[in-house]
Amino acid sequence: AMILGMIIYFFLLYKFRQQAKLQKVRNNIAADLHDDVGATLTSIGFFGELIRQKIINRAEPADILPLLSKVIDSSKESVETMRGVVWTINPNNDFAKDFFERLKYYANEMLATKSVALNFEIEGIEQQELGIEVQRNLFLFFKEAINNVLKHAKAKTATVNIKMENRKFWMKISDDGVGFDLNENFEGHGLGSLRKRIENLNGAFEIKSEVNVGTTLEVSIFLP
Amino acid sequence: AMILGMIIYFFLLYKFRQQAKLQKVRNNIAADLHDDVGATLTSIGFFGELIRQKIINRAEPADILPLLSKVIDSSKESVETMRGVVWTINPNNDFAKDFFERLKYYANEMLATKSVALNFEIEGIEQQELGIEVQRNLFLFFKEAINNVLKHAKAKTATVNIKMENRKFWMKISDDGVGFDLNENFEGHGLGSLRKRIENLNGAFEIKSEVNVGTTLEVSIFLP
Amino acid sequence: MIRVAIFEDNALINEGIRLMVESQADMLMAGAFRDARGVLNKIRKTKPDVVLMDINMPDVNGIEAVTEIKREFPEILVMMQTIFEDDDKVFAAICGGASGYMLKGTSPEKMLEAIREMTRGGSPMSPNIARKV
Ligand SMILES: Nc1ncnc2c1ncn2[C@@H]1O[C@H](COP(=O)(O)OP(=O)(O)OP(=O)(O)O)[C@@H](O)[C@H]1O
Ligand SMILES: Nc1ncnc2c1ncn2[C@@H]1O[C@H](COP(=O)(O)OP(=O)(O)OP(=O)(O)O)[C@@H](O)[C@H]1O
Ligand SMILES: [K+]
Ligand SMILES: [Mg+2]
Ligand SMILES: [Mg+2]
Ligand SMILES: [Mg+2]
Repeated sequence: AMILGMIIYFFLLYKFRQQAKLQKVRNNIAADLHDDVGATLTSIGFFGELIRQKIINRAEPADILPLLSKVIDSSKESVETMRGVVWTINPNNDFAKDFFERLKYYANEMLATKSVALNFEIEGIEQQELGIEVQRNLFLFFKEAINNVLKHAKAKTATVNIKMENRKFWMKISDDGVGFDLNENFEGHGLGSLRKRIENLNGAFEIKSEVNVGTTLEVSIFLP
Repeated sequence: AMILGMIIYFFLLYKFRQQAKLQKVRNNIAADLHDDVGATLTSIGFFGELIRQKIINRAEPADILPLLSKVIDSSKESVETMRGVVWTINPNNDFAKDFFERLKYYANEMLATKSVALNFEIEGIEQQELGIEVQRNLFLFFKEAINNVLKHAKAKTATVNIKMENRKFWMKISDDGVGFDLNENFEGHGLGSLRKRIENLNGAFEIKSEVNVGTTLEVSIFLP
Repeated sequence: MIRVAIFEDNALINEGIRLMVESQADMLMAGAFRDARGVLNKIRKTKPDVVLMDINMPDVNGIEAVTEIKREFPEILVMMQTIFEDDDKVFAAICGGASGYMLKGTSPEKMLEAIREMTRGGSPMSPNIARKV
C-alpha cells in the first residue's frame, strides 16, 4: 500500500508539473504577442487616423509619407516577428539547424527592405534539439539585434556568426554602421531586453560599439 | 512485477498523451495567429504601398481614404482578434460565463465602429469549464460571423442568442441586413471556415439567408 | 490648454499617441517618456494636467507610478492604458488613484474624448473594464 501511495503521489506531482508547463507555454506566447504584435497593431490605428486627418486637410506628400512608412515598416516587422514566434511554437521545428536557417531567413527578409547586405555563417551545427524556450528567447533576441541595425546603424553590411559545440552555443552579430557611445543614457528598452533574454538562458552577453566603426553583440550559452 | 509493468505502461501512455496535448495547443495557436493576424498584417503592408503610390501621385482624398479605412479597420479587427485569442490562451479564463461575456465585448467593440446595434442574450449559463479548444474554435467562429455582418450585411442590428443546458450549447447569430443567395458561388473562405470550426467540435451548423431580410447562423454542440 | 504627459515603453505607441495629442488644438504635449523611472521629477519638469500611463513598463510599472504621482500631486488626472484587461491590475490602478482606464487600440477619437472627459470630472473606462468595477 505504501508503494501504491508513492506511485500515486509521484503521478500527481508529475501531472501537476505537466499542467504548470502547459500554462507557462500559454502565458509566454501571450506575453510575446502582447508586447510585439499587439503594440504594432495598436499604433497602426493611431498613425492611420493621423494620416487620414492629413489627407483630408490636403497636406503635402512629404508631410504624410514618413508616417505611412512607419505603418508599412512596422507591419512588415510584425509579420516577420509573428511568423518567427509561430515557427518556434510549431513542434516540428525544434531542431538547431532548422532554427538557425530560420534566423537567417528572418535577417534576409528584414535587411533586404533597407538594402543592407547579410553575411551569415553557421559552424558545427547538427540536428540537436533546442526546445521552445531557448528558441523563443533566441529568436526575440536576434530580432531586436537586427532591428537595431536597421533602425540605427546605417550599415552597409550585417554579419552573423553562429557556432555550436556539443551544447555550447555562440553567436556574434555585427555591423559596419555608425556605432554609438555605450556610456550614454538611452531611453530605449531594446538593449535591456537583450540582456534579460540571455540572462533567462543563463548565458553571457557583451556589447561593443565604436563610433563610425560599428557595433558587435556577442552571446554564449551552455544549453540545458 | 506485472503490476509494476502495467503502472509504468500507463504512466508512459499518460505522459505521451500529455505531450501530444501540449503540442496540439502549440499547433493550434500557431495556426490561428498565422492565418488571421498574419494575413491582416500582410494586407496592411500591401494597402500601405498602394496608398503610398497614390499620395506620391497626388491622388484625390476621395481616392485614398477608402484604402486607408481598410488599413485602420483591419488593424482594429486584428487587435481584437489577438486580444480574444490571447484571452482564451490565459489559463484564468476557462469558464463559460466569462467566455460569453468576452464574446459580447468583442461584438460590442467591433459593431460600434460601424454603428450596428447589438442584442445579446445569454440563458442558463453557470460557471462550467469550456476548455481552450472549445473556446478557441467558438471565438474564431464568432469573430468571422460578426465580421461578415460588418463587411457584407449593411445591417441596423445584430442579434446573438446563446443558451446552455448541461453540456448542450446553442448559439444563433442573426442580422437584419441585405442577405445573400446561398446558391451562388462565393470566393470567400469565411463560411467554409465556420463550417470547419463547428465540425472540429462535432457540432451542427446551419446558415439561412434571404435577400433584403437578413442572415442567420445557427450552431449546436454537445460539449465534451 | 490641456497639458498631457505620456508614459509608454513601446516606441511606436509612444510616438503615435504623441503625434495624435500634438495635432489637437486644445492639447499640449508636455512630455513623452518611455519609462517611469524618477516619475516625480518628470512630472515636476513637465507639469501635466493629464497623464496617460501604460501599465506594463520595465523597472517601474504604471501602478507604482500612478500611486506615487497621486500621493504627491493629487490634482493630476491619470488615465491608465493597457492592451489586455486584467482584473487585478484594474483594481490596483484604481486604488492607486487612476481616474480613467482605457484599452489600447481604442480609437484615437475615443481616447481624445476620454482625455477631455477626465478634465470635466468624468472617469472614462473601456466598457469591458467598467464591467469589472
Ligand atoms: N547597431 C546599432 N548601431 C548604432 N546604434 C545603435 C545600435 N544598436 C543600438 N544603438 C543605439 O543604442 C540606443 C539604444 O538601443 P535600444 O535598442 O535599447 O533602444 P531603441 O532601439 O532606440 O528603442 P527600442 O529598442 O526600445 O524600440 C539606440 O537608440 C541607438 O542610439
Ligand atoms: N451576414 C451577411 N450578410 C450579407 N451577406 C453575407 C453575410 N455573410 C456572408 N455574406 C455573403 O457571403 C459571401 C461569402 O462569405 P465568406 O465569409 O465566405 O467570404 P468573405 O467574407 O467575402 O471573405 P473572407 O471571409 O474569406 O474574408 C460574402 O462575400 C457575402 O457576399
Ligand atoms: K497641440
Ligand atoms: Mg532597439
Ligand atoms: Mg467573411
Ligand atoms: Mg508597455
